[in-house]
Amino acid sequence: MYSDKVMEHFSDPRNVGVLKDADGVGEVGNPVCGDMMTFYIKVKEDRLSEVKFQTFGCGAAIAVSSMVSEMAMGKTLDEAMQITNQDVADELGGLPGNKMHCSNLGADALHKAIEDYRSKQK
Amino acid sequence: MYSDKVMEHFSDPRNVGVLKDADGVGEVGNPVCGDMMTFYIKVKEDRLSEVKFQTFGCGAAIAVSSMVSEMAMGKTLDEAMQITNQDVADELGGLPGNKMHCSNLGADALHKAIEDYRSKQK
Amino acid sequence: MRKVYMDRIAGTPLHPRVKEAMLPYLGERFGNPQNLHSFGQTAAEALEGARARVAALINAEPSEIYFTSSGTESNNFALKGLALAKRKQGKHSVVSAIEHLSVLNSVKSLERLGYTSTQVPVDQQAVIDPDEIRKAIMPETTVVSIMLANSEVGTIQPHFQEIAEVCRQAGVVLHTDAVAAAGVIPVDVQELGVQALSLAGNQFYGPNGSAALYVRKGTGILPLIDGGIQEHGKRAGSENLPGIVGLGEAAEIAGREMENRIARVQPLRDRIVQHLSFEMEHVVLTGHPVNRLPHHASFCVAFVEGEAMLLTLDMQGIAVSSGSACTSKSLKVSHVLLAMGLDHALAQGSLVFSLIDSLTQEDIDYFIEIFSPNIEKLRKMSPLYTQYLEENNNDVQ
Amino acid sequence: MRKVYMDRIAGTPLHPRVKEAMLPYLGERFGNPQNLHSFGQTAAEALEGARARVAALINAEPSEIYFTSSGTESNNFALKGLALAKRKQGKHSVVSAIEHLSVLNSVKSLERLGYTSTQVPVDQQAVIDPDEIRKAIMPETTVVSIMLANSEVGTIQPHFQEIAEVCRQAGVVLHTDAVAAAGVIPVDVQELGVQALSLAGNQFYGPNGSAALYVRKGTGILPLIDGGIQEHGKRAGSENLPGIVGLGEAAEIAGREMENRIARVQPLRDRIVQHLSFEMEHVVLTGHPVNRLPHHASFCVAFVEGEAMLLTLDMQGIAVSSGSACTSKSLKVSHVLLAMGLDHALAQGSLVFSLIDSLTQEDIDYFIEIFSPNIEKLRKMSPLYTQYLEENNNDVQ
Ligand SMILES: Cc1ncc(COP(=O)(O)O)c(C=O)c1O
Ligand SMILES: Cc1ncc(COP(=O)(O)O)c(C=O)c1O
Repeated sequence: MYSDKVMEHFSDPRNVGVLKDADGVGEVGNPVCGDMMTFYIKVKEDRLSEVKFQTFGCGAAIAVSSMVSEMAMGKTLDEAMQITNQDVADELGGLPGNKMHCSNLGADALHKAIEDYRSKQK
Repeated sequence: MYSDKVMEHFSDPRNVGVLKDADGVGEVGNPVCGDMMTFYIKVKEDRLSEVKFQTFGCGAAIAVSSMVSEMAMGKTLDEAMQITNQDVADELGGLPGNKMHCSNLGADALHKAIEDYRSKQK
Repeated sequence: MRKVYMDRIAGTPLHPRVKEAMLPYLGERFGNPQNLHSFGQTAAEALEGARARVAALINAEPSEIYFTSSGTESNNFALKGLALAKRKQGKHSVVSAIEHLSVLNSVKSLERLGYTSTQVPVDQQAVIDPDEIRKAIMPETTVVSIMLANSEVGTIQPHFQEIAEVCRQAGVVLHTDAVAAAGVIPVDVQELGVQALSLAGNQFYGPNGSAALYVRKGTGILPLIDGGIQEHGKRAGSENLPGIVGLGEAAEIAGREMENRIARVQPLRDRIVQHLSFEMEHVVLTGHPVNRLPHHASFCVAFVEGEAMLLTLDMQGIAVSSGSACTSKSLKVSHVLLAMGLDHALAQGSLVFSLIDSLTQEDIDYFIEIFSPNIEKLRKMSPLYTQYLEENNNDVQ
Repeated sequence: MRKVYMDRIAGTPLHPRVKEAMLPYLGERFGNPQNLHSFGQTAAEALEGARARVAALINAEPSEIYFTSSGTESNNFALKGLALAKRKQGKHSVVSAIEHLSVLNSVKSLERLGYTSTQVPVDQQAVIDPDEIRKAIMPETTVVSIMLANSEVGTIQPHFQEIAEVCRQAGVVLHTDAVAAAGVIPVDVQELGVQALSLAGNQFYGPNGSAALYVRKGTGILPLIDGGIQEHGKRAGSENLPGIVGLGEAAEIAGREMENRIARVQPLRDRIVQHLSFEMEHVVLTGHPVNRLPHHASFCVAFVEGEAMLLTLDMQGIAVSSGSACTSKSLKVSHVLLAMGLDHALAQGSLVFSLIDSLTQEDIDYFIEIFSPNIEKLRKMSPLYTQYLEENNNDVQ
């Protein structure tokens, strides 16, 4: 059902955790639909110096979170804002059709965290 | 489906044939319902001295005809009139339910032949 | 005793490779394709592999194939599911008079729900005139179902594509019962121009209990069997995976071997036709003399009844079938023979030979050797034959 | 890697003796039971033998057993066939909120034909109160369908006989979906007092594609699948004879081995319950703690999602199932869990263990060894767990 890449990220997710002193936090989803993701970022010189996440959800949701965290790390904020959910799915070697909607929200959570950071800067 | 006795009579039917100088002839059935039987009898001193039949029909119809001819042979006419279709079925070790109605008409044909004989006597 | 099985329309033996393909799914591969764990995923791959193979046999897309449990279920699914999906447009179906009972009785059960139907007639060779379809289609008609090949008399509809064109122009959905044809002769849903097609594994060395309905993409159909999400929610129920895998394997082999099989079986069939039609008296071929299934020969033998012939042959190891009243549990003569205009007495002498691949020339020789004496014996017993001879001034033996 | 299959409700492996019984029917015994010749008669005997064995399992008469292709088809046949047969008396059905989708969606599709239905609620342990049935029955009610045992939460209805009594007094037909119960625990149609009962072979080491509906003598039912004369004209279609023979064999073995099987599997199941309920935190048992299937343990594990648990276990060779939204193709949380009043987040953590006979103490030990660390890892990843710990003033690790 899942690609090898998805299973790899699912079974060994990168950057799991909470950043207590995060510069920005982004949350998406709710337990009714099945998946929840929280992203924590730290920003240094307009770049993501640290990205952590916590995810409640299925294999796809966990793999997506892990993949997003890896894709985002070290990018400038503008670059990170360009990452789309589709990019993430592609990078994971594709996701089952029914997982594209609910579980593929990692980029949204990341963007929310960046927006949170930016709104605090103003 | 059929008892051994039925198969025995079907594969080696007794008394098949036509009696050109029959004392009585009885016919039942029609090809629409599937089975037709013609019985020919010769009578000597109120007894059936010869019984022959022809049958167009299924295995049960042929076995029934053969069995009736055997059961009737040598009987007085009154005795032969007592033979019922059920007797024939019993003697054959039973018949499948759906064959009881259409195919089990041998006794009727015999009785018709006897009646034919009797009507000619009057 | 030699065993000569010539009742293919009742079902074929499993091809040994089909059996082999099924065995793992009766053993360690028992997973349910709907399950996410590895047992389930192995099963899901097998399911989709079989779907692709069945699709390839009839030139369809895998997503257009729905697995069912029998040709009968496929026909019910099609006739009821297509008609119910279109219930807002109209409630009238058109079928032919020689359809399988699963089609005719599906239409009948729709009548309980306020539907109506028209049966188009056939000619003496069981051929349907496209004009009759045109005449039968009314504004409220939504579904037409016409059999591609008839299993009782072997006729392959020669004007099928014209029928499809009539339906296309009228904007009605066309289903074909191809149970007797698919896997036997080339069947291509694109060439035929149908929206739905039934096929069954037990007609081409696949397993019983495994069949399929093709439904063209975009054609609305409601489930016959409601429940879970199997078969895209159109046919619920835990999949019969060994059966489905067997169907897939049988479809693959049938596609590849079709030409060889036909080349092999047709001359044997022709020999039977030659014997009964030309070397015997008072036997008529039923169905179309040319446009017929290559393994199929069917006749009416005058003056004798089908079951009696069938049993006599069976005692000598030969299995055939008949459309006579006595061979059916309903005790009715085949509606197909009556629709073709045969009279009742002649129809009672129906005999159907449907040959399987493993038959040999020797098997056919054996059959021919014993057949005429059997018929002679039964005719001698028949009052109809006696009557015929008398009317024609012959001696009664 | 050790393989531990605990997803029996998705299907059981075939019992080796069942497979053995089926093999001849995948080989030389390929005849069609409807045929008069010897191939057919051999098949007909096997068919009737299997029917008698299935009947014996549930204390019915052979003539009351109709073979179908799945538990789902049996449920469709019952719900639609019984309701349609009684359409002149009324058009209302009563079902419970925890019925299988094949029951709920059958009722839904009847609504397209002008029928209505009522769903009776269940309590937190999935138990149905007979009074709720009484209240739901209206003058136009004709059919009630109540599941004997629930496959998702294991509950066996403790008041089933009282429900039957309510139906008897009201003069309505009672069907029970016993797919999860028959062949597993004692099921007796006389004791239960039902007019119809569904069962399926793949729940007790029989084949997929083979199931049955019991219909009490004298109870009117219309066919779901119309056509020929198979199954007394109530379920047409060429019989899946290998499957039916397998079902018969499985029924026979199940009847004989039932006590032994229960004695073997229940302690293993109890060990799982003990571990999850008492040795772990934040896990709740779903379903009835006592009146439950002996091989069945089901839970909701707080703060984690079912599919993630299922995949993690699968990577370690352990197969289980879940009622979480993500494990279903429809992406909906199990309607059974919601009907029992569980909140959505907790229901997402559903895990169902259904044990097969071949499991050993070592298998369970292995599971227990790896389970808690798995859950710990997933919880560490879960924002819901973090939130819980924060609210309870614990350290976030
Ligand atoms: C209680 C219950 N009813 C019905 C079904 C459907 O049966 P099948 O999967 O054979 O279609 C199942 C399947 O597991 C079940 O558990
Ligand atoms: C033309 C045709 N349609 C439908 C069927 C019914 O298929 P099944 O026997 O698989 O139910 C048959 C059976 O032989 C058939 O020949």
